[in-house]
Amino acid sequence: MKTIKSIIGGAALLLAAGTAALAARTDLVVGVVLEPPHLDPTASAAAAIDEIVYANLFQGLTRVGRNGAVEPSLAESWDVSEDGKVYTFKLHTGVKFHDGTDFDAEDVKFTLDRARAEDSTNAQKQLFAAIDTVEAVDPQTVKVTLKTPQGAFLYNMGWGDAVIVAPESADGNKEKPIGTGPFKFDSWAKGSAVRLVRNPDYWGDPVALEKAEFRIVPDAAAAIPALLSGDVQAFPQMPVGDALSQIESDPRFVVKIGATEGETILAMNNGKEPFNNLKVRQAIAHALNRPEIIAGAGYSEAPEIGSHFSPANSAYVDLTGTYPYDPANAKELLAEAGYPDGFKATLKLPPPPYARQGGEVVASQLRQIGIDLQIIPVEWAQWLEQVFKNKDYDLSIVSHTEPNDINIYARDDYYFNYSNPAFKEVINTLDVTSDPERRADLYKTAQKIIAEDAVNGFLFQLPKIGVWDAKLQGLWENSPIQANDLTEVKWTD
Amino acid sequence: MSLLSIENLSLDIAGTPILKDVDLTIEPGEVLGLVGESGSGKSMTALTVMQLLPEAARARGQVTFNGIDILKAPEEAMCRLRGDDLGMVFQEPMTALNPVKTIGEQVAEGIRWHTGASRANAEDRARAMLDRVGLPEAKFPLSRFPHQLSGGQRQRVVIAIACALNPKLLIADEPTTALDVVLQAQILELLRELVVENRMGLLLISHDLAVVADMADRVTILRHGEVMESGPTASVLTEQRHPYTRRLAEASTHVPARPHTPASPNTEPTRLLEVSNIVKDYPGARKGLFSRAKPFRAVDDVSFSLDTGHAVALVGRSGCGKSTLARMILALDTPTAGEIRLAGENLAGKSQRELRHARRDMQVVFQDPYGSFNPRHRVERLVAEPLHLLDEKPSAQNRRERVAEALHLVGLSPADMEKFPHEFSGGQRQRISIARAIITRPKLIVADEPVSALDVSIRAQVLDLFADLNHRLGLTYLFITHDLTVARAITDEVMVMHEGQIMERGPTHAVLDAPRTEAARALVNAAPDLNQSLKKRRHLEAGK
Amino acid sequence: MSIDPTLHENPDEPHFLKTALTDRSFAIGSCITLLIAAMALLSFLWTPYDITVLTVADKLQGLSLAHPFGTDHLGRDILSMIMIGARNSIAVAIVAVGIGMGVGVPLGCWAAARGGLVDEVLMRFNDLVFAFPALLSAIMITAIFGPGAVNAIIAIGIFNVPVFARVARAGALSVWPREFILAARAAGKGKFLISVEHILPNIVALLLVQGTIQFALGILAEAGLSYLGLGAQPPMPSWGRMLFEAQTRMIVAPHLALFPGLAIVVTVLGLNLLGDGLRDLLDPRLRRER
Amino acid sequence: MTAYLAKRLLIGLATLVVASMVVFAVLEVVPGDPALIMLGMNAEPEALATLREQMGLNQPLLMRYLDWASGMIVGDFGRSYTYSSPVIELIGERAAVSLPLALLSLVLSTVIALPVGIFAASRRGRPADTISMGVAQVGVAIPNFWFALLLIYLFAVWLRLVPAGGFPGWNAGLWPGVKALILPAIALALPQAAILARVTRSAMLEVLGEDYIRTARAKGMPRRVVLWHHALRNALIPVLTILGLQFAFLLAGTIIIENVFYLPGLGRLVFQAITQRDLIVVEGVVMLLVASVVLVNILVDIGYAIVDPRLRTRQ
Repeated sequence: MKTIKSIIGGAALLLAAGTAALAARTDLVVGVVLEPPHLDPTASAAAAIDEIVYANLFQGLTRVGRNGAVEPSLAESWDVSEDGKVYTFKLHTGVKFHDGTDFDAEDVKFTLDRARAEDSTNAQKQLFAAIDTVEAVDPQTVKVTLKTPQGAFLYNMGWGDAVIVAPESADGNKEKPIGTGPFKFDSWAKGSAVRLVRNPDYWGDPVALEKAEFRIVPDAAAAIPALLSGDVQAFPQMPVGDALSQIESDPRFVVKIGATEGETILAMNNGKEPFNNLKVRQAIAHALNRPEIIAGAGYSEAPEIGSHFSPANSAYVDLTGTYPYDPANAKELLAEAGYPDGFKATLKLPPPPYARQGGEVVASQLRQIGIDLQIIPVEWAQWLEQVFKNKDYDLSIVSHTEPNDINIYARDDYYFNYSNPAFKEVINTLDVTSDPERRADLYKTAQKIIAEDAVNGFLFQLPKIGVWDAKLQGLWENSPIQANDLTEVKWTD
Repeated sequence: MSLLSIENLSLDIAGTPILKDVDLTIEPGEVLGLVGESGSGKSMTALTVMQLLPEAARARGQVTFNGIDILKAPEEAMCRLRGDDLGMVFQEPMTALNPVKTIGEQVAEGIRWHTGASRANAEDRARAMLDRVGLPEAKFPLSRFPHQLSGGQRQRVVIAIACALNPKLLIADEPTTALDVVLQAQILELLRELVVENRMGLLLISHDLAVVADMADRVTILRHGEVMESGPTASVLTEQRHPYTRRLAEASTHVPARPHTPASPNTEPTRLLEVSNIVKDYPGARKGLFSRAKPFRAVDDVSFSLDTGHAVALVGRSGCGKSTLARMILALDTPTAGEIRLAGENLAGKSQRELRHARRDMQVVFQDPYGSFNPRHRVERLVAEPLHLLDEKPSAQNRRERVAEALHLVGLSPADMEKFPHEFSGGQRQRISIARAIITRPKLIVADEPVSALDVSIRAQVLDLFADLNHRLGLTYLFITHDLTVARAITDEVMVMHEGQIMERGPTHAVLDAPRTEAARALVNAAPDLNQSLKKRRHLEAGK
Repeated sequence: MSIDPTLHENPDEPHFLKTALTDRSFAIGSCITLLIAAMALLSFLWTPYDITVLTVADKLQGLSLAHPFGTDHLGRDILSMIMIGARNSIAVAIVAVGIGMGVGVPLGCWAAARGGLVDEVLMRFNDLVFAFPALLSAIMITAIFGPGAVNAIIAIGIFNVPVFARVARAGALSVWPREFILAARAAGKGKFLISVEHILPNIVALLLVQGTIQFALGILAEAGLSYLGLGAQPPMPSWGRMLFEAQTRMIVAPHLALFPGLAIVVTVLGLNLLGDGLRDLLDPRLRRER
Repeated sequence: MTAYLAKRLLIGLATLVVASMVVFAVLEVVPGDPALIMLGMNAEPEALATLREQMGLNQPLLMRYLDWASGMIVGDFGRSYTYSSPVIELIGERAAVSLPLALLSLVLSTVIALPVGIFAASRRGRPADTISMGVAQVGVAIPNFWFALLLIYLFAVWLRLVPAGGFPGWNAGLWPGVKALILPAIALALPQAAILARVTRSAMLEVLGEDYIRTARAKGMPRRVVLWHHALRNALIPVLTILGLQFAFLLAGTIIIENVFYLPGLGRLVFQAITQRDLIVVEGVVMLLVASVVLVNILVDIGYAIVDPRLRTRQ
């Protein structure tokens, strides 16, 4: 069998060799899981948009770098006033949009005013909520005045939702995005691929790639053959499942398991019987065997979490031991809570494998302590409608991929239905605190509160399994923000 | 040397013997009649000569045609023979032509294949041949498709195909069985002419002694795959040396014994059925999206009456409207206009419930002994079906008794109740059909071609049964038939129907011996008659 | 007037069973079908492993004595999953055929009996349903009303209705002109009674044959829907979803895709053979010469 | 003939109208707020309300139906909620993949099935018949997506002869485009070919048992000529029927197959649109598919009339 394969394979290789390029390649096909609904990052929360356009097509005043730090982008430098309320940005000169129009302070003012306007459809309006006024001092200088000091303001300006757009082209960005980045939009074959080409008039360091294609590869079933056959050369975040070991052992590819901001949780409806009972939530927490869930979800390794916080963050505390795996204890807690024979509930699962497969494991584990879960798979649209909007659910599994989003536990009316004044107090203080050490302490307190309250079942940090051709360099290993920055990517031979 | 000689031909299909040591010969220009009842192996003999047997068939013996050993001839040799020296005409003209090819193509195809003639040349010859068989180009261009022709016309096309290259031997397998008597006479005449013109041998296969007597110089009688008797037609059929020949001949002309007066001669005849001015229109075919052809009038202002105890035949060519009339009388179809009264009660426009009473008084016997029973019911249930019409449902016991009695009346045993219809022969089934018809003790029985599908010997027995029941139960009959022999055998009166109208009515013998109208005359003249034919044939043979 | 040779069915030949077993298609088909059915029934009482208990540590094992077909990505025994999956496939297909027959056959018989406008409307309705590619509509139905075995059954069942209506109507139309129907009418029986007593028994063979075909198609359709994640939901295993789950792991564990696929092929093959055999046996016109 | 075709056309149109009502009615009961879906998980209520207004979701149902239906007549299928582009454009882009795929597989299955079916019929009961029909029997039983998986792993992953999936776009050239469609077309075509071969064989056998075949043979025509000139054309009638049905089946089959090969075709568009509740796209694509089925049925009816003179010349 093996010989046959090598004979036929050899023949195929000979055929292929004729067409193989000899010079170093300057084209790249990147596989992404989700197709963007459109390409305007300022008009949707969809991560799929940022994963294509962030840093490649569009740029903001600041940006988040490969290690999660805030770096200058269109703003060369900035000054912050004593009271932390006035930010003065110094802009780069000689920057042009892809349509040839000049970039200046008026564009910044337009962008920020548009995003925080009454009829704005920006999905992250709260990023701009602190802004009081925006003023174009001169073409190269912008002054932003805040209502109250905001510790994360520079970070906020680095989000994809805060990229700078031009008044001339902003309305057409959904279909034909016009930014300032090193790549220009080329074409979008809907359902298939978005293609970018190098921007010859780029103001910064030129990029190595001539052409970059983001091909939509929805699931592992399609991704693995696409990778193995060389159709797609890089998957920054590959839906690979159990095939990982096979790919790791293949010298043609490198596999980088990095961190993301995705806290994967077993969300519980804290506003609903019996999950409003702390003992029930604790029992569930004790019943969860994280390594098994991680393995079942298809990951060979992933950091376990004990609260809603990324282990990559310097303010992280390990709280995985708060409620260790202990089914016997879980059963007792259930009995104490008044459910000696357990109860029935539903588990709504969105499409990603971590939810669908992890959900089967979670259901099996909860069945051990008498909780009988009916699994209801839902599409994202239904999940948003039923779980997120209408809070019509018992349990769900989802990964919260926004960075530093522990503050969602302080929101009223969030889908967890969790309300703890003490926690809100912590978050409020955090909002007006800019001292890094003090902020870290506050984060730690916040983590502990929700861990002890067992608001949700905290499972693991979603790993970023990056797989790409061994000859590729410069791709991000971690994912501090939803982005696939191609500016430093190049082929090595 | 004979044109065709068959010696010791035995045939079996998948192990079942079909023919046993069959011998026959045909000389050029001779007509051989091959006679036998269904299942006697007539058709298989013909297909053996053509080498068109089913794949599982195995033939032994010797078949020599024109010096060629047919059984040993390779397929290519047979292809050269078939359609050239050997032609064949089949029974069913409706299906014998390819529906997607024009008649011109179908006739010309064989000519081109065998002679290598050009298309135009072959078409010329096809045109001439079609003209010869009575389909002149002016009325029947080559571009006609089979579905645009009637059954008789299609049979002419089949004959044209078979005779296109003047075959030495023509095999005609029941060529007229599917046609009505008038068409039958025309087709037989055509065959006769072709034989004379081309000095063809003709192997005419038929179940009908009268047809064979009319056509054949010699006759071979086949039964269960064996030759019973063989010889010149007139002597074989007149002398009737072989008992089977005698039985066949007698059955063909059988007239049941029946008192020629109705059951109760003393009483004044009572009027049972009164049909007045009845009309039936069928909507015309759709011509366009919103237009239709004008309606087709199947029954056109028909009036007649039937007295109790009488047996009346309704005869006519196929399509003359006789079956439609019968269905209306049975209240299975509603007349467009007119009135039907059964024992004084008007049937038109009544609901099924109101008709129950009338239905009890009239029942029906159909032609097809296979199709007239639900194959999934047992005889008891089949025969008892009309008991549904009784106002009170009989008990199971009572029901069985009635069924047993009805079966007894038609000459079957009560034990037959438990059987399924397929366990009976055709004749027995027709008896069951009659048992079903009489179980409610009706006054009127409408019989639609009740013996047409039966072999002659069986036919005689069933006719006897009809005669017997007429006498014993005082039944009134309306026989629908195209077969004048049946009418002659069993009815008191005859009505001749033509194109929806009753043309002539009178005592059976009067009408059939001396028809007054054109329609009746055509029918009578065309009807084959064994005795007449034999008389002619004897004359002919004596003349030789 | 000629006698139609197709009418000579002998449904109750004494040698029916004997003939049946000599029909190769029927013999093989019924054996396979019985085997699969037996497997499904057995799964109610016993399976090699309890598949509700996950032992993730044992995941993706190859073939062994302990797990003849290996284990899946959550450590479940594939053989046990296939056994229980058979139950699901069969249940979905049977109920869907039941819906199709239950609604379609009366409709078809009604149309044939009434003719005219009723018939026309019903046939146009059939055209309408046939104009919707069945799988697409099934996907729509399950996607809109939520995935799950029940919705899959309804979706597949709806599209069986016109199929059976059409077959029943065609069959009934060929029976209506037969003389025994005339005889029944002469015996005063109404259309309903005739349909029940005479039409139905005579089209039962047709319906049975079509039933096995739709059964097989139902299993394929269910597999397709489950493959798209719209069929039976976990923890209930289904062959289609097993294939979907296997697809991503084919380079590490090809056996995952092999056995559920084979299960589908064998079951559908068995049913199709059974249908062919039945047709051969019940419709003498198509009976092969042997 | 004209009356026959006019009737078929009228029925087709009526079917489309009723179908549009059914589609609209069914899809309007779907739960799911398109505006929320567009804006995503953390969208704020005011933004949502604004968007709902912009999208006309607040109008009464009947108005929305009439708007939509009348728009379709002039080729305006509305605007996708998820992709903010006109539905007709999306359909156009996707049809450029699906249509060639469906046609390719239809041609493939016909080219394979007809000769096999005819051959098997002419060799009835012999080994060639038994073997080819045995293979066809198995072919009918194989789910096409499973077959697709096997093909991908054999030809794309193992032998690397063709791409594993995806579509380079026709801009990339004809050959790369066709190459990307080969495996999906085979996966779609083979099970269909198996069905078609079986139907062809039984139609041929039925026709070969007809009286007129005997007439043709009695004319001296050899078997081969009888098979091709007399039997085939008559056998085409049931074959055409099945071909028409298969087209509808192929269209639906593309949904699964396009998902397996991640081809950006109509099938994937509609499947994605359903899961994303992009109703306007679902409605448009479903109507398009229904219309094409209706169209194919009319073509089949015309095919009948060409093959069968009884329909052509009915008086």
